[in-house]
Amino acid sequence: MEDIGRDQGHHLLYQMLRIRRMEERCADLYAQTKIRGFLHLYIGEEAVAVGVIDVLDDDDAVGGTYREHGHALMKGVSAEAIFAEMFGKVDGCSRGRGGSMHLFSKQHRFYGGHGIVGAGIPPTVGMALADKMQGNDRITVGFMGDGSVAEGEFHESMNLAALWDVPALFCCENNFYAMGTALDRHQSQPDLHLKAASYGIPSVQVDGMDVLAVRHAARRAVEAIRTGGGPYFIECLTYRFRAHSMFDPDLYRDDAEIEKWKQRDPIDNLANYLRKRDMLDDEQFDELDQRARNEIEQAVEFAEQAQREPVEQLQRFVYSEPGEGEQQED
Amino acid sequence: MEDIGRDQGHHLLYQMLRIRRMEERCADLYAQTKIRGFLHLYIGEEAVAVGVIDVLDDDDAVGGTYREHGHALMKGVSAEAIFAEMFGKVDGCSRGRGGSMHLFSKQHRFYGGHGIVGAGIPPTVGMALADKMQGNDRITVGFMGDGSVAEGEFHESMNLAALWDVPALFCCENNFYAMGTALDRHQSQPDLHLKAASYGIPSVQVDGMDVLAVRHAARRAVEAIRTGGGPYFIECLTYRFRAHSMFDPDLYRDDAEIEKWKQRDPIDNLANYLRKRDMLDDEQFDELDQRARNEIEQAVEFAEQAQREPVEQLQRFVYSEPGEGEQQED
Amino acid sequence: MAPKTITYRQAMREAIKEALQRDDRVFLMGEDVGYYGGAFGVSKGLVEEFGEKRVRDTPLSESGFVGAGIGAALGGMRPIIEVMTVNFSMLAMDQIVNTAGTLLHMSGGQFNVPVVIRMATGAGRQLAAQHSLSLENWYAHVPGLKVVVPATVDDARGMLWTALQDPDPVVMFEHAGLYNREGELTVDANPVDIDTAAVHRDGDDVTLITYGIHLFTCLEAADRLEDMGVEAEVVELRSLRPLDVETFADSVHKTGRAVVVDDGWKTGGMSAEVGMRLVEEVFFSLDAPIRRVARAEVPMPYAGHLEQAALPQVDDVVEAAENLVHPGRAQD
Amino acid sequence: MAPKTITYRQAMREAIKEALQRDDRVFLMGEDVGYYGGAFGVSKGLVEEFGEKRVRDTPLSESGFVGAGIGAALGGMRPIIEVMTVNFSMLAMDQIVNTAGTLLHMSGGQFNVPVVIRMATGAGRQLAAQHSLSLENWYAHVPGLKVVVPATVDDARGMLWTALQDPDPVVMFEHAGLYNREGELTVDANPVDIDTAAVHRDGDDVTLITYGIHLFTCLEAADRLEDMGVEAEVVELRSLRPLDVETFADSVHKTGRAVVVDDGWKTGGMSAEVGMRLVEEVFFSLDAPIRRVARAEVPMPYAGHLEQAALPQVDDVVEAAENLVHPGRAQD
Ligand SMILES: Cc1ncc(C[n+]2csc(CCOP(=O)(O)OP(=O)(O)O)c2C)c(N)n1
Ligand SMILES: Cc1ncc(C[n+]2csc(CCOP(=O)(O)OP(=O)(O)O)c2C)c(N)n1
Ligand SMILES: [Mg+2]
Ligand SMILES: [Mg+2]
Repeated sequence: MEDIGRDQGHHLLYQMLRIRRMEERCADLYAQTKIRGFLHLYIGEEAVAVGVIDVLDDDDAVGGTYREHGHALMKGVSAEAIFAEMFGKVDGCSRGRGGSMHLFSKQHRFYGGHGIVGAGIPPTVGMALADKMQGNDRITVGFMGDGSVAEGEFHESMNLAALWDVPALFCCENNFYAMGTALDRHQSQPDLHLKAASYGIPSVQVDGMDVLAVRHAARRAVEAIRTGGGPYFIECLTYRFRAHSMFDPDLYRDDAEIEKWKQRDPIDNLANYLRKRDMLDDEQFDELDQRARNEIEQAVEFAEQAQREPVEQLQRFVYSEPGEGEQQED
Repeated sequence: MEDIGRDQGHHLLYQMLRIRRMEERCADLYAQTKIRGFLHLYIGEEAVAVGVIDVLDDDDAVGGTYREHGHALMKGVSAEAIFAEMFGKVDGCSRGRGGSMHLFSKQHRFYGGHGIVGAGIPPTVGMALADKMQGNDRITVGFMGDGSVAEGEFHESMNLAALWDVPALFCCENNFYAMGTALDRHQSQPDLHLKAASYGIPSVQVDGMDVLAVRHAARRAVEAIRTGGGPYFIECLTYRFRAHSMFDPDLYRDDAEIEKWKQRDPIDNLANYLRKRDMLDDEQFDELDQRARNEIEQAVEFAEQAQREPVEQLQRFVYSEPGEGEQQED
Repeated sequence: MAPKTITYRQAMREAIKEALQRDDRVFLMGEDVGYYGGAFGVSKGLVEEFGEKRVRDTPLSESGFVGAGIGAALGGMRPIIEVMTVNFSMLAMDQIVNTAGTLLHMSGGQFNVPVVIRMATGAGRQLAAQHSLSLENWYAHVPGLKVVVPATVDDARGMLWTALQDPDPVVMFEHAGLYNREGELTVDANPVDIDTAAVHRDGDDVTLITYGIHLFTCLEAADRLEDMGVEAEVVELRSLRPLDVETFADSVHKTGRAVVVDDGWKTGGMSAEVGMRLVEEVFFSLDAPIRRVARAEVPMPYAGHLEQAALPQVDDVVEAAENLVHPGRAQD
Repeated sequence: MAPKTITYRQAMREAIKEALQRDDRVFLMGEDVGYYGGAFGVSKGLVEEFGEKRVRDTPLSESGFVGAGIGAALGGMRPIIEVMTVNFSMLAMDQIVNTAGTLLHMSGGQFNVPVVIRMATGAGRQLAAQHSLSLENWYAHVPGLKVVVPATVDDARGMLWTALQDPDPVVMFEHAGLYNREGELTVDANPVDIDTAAVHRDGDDVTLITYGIHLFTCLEAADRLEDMGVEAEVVELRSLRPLDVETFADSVHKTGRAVVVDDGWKTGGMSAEVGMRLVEEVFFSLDAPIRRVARAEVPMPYAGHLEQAALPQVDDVVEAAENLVHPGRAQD
């Protein structure tokens, strides 16, 4: 594992706190019916998005699932734009068209939350292919859940990525459940990184509750991709502390199991690591946390104030208007 | 490898000859436009269908791809019914509704030629599941091409078969091409049995030009399935001596490569094996061959004479008529 | 016995439970039908009662498990395959259309496929574009499939068993907006047929033809129209394939006017087919053009006000009907 | 320059070749587009000319490579994705409909998807149920997609480039029965628009509306009708989404009668939508019910005589038109 300095440590901690506070606030706002539709929280899994995205360049691309708030925030999408989106406002990062599951930001090369499990993986291959064909030195990262590994598209995509040797990093967030179905009940081979390896893709498993471990693995992966060109797969073992979505009564998990994983909270993990090395004290922690909370509160405020799209605009963005869309990344 | 006696040897040789002569005759009849649509010949691959199906019981089920004439014949469907089918006659094994790609025989538990690559695999899992749930001591064999291994359904099916531990034998006919695309251009991992193994399915690779090797592997697989219950995967390395279909100008393969494989003709292979052991002479070979030819000629004659379905019956078999379909295997 | 008030969800659950009890060959399979209790809570408690084999959780593999269900049917079982929602059914489309829908014919009548494929459908819950489709019309396009849409609790309770008796594949659509809806289960609810339309309300001025959740939109519209002096007849299709043309054509023959209401997109939707059948059957009885009220032609937006604007509303139905009956008036 | 006689296949090949020459971002991908030369021989010789990267053979992974093409478009390329036939497109349906068709809207206008997805369609070659579908109507149902159907060699030659200039996903259907068909390429064939219908023949008595291969069925029927004293106008849709309603509605406004001819199944097919548009636009100009001539409602049988009986024939069109124009006569 790599050593980190104080600044880096605080930075990573702060990023995880931003996500945590955002997600907690989402839960409140859902209860208040300010956020509607499906809402999937990332609480417990913050180390994955933070560890991976931290080692990327700005012009690397990231795509996620419907549990993607953390990825969007970490990739640079503002909390304002995220909350406004979930409020269904025109200032949202998808103009209120997407909601929680479909955050997008072209400017940040965040190509979306995808709602269909597994269906985001083939486009990840294609984006990386485009870079390869155009000689761009950038990589595309696609996040996916353990559930998606059972979908045919996972398999088709791994084969394509390996055959075409594209600069893609696949990051599997193995939180041991696909909705209510436990990993060993949906995968005959629960060591998911072995799946990718069976296509000849370099593949590792890493403790997804340890942001430093994730970041270390991601850095090695990104280096391998940038030098060798081919794809890479990281399986992060992690856990969601909350239910699958706000509709889920979470009847299928033991309290004891949840508690066990909460003992390994990625934020506590990193904080303890830093404390032990005298790189963090309570006051500093609180300060970082307060900064995160303030950012989120401001974002919620922004979202509250933001405007709704006039209903006359309902049919906008079904097709590009003349002149739009021509500058697509070229 | 197991030793075989004279009778068994002649039986296997004869079965391969029946298929060979049938397929050669199909090619003629296609040229004469008696057979239409797509026609995919099995010439060169006979050892696979013969070796595998030979070790099955009558009430085991078999399903194939669109290159399934050989499987149907070996499973007991008469050459008459097969040719009548390809002639589009009502006496065909699918009443002329299916043609070359869709031979069926419920009586022989031959559940069809399937035209969509990969799409026959999930039903194979389901048929095996049905036997398991009903406590039937029988197995289901699904044949598939190397091309189908790239399809998502292959992957989804292997996972399901392994998770549910169903009595299914998957038999991959790896003839090194999917239409015009060579194996190493469509599979990042061209050792296909390793794919099945990555789901925890016992899996072997075998010389598909050697009927004794195939039969040996199939026997072991069938025993394992009948005793252990779970699925099994056999990859047979084989080659089609003809083009993909009658429309294919076959521009993508070297003549030298084709010649090399023809040196390993499964019929010659077995005949030589038997000759070396004094279990076959030229006269005997000719007699077996003549028997096969006669059967095929009679079948063609039958098909010529058979009737067409009256056009008024066009809309039959879209839905079951009252009283039909209730006895479905129960 | 007095009629019993029950939710649509409970009615479906009772139907599944009864099927599992009555026939050993029946089993329920799909994503999260077991320990999660079903994405919409329909199968809650059933895995505990019937065990993991008969209430079978599947991995996320729509094509794989639908195809496996088809195979199980060929092998003598009677699977109820749950595809969580119609949106995900696109991943299993090939199996449903090109395996289940073709086998009987391709095999010259030998292999029928006795499966029931259930899926939730529809929009209205702010789930955005990818989770809000209504593709009933696609399935209704396919000879070899039957397509049914229970809207009432009687049909939620009764259609499943009838569908399971059918030797051929039946696709059943349950609008997600109906699960919490309560209704009175009539005593003789079970069994029901799955191939006729139902006239829910008589009227002489205009016929409202619909299916699924918009039965209730239309009934409300009919009440409003009554207040305006317009007598609307309400016909619920119940089965989209086969279509009971006679029932809705007879109604329009009588009223001379029709509004067809559909939760899916207008272009090429169910309402186009229903309209064309009317043109073919009762053209000379039509006093006015047939009107369609359907979803706006847009991938469903998340924002609530946009979603509601995209979906057929009672107001839209009232206006369409009123315009047909009193063509001049609305412009005033 | 004199008009040049060319097959539909050659016209498509020239179109692809020109696109590869004109724009570095364009590449062709799909099963067997390279060394095999394309399942229908369309891309023969192109891999030799442009190399494996720009004429990219894919594994049998419809969902995977269509999705990869969509991603490549997001990443700045302009892929021509070939799905061998519409039958196999069901395996990629989710990517086409729920990724390509939704991204622009879901992202509030940020991510447009400039892909062209080509696929062969149709029946008539005795390929039986699984290989004979015509699902153009399904794609035409989806807002976010554009759907074009070149029938003439001019359109086979000209539509691709126009489609590639479109910032949004365009699905292009090529009827497999057209590839060998010859036609005269008019000198100014290139570029063509992809959103208007074309009137191929004028007539006052009845309008025949169709698209794809049945343009030729209808032109032949019109010849036959002329001999019988009936003047048929023939309108080819060319684009199924958007539909150029004005052109065909104007025609029917003039003739008062319409026959819609469609290669797909009748129920819920394109002909239903075209018919309903006529009802909505020119109801009061209609002198007779709209007639549909479409595929029989059966999974396509292999046997040639059954297949021909299931498909729309010139006779069927003639009879339908003649019945409309002279309602009494046909019964004699
Ligand atoms: C194709 C498809 N099938 C089903 C669903 C419904 N669904 C949404 S999330 C989910 C579970 C996914 O689990 P996993 O991939 O492990 O991601 P996690 O939610 O654990 O992050 C399911 C079944 C879907 N969105 N898409
Ligand atoms: C899903 C699907 N995609 C494409 C095709 C067209 N096609 C028919 S056979 C074939 C090649 C299959 O190769 P393989 O599985 O190796 O079988 P083989 O023909 O070699 O026996 C293709 C691409 C198809 N039938 N189904
Ligand atoms: Mg998970
Ligand atoms: Mg092959």
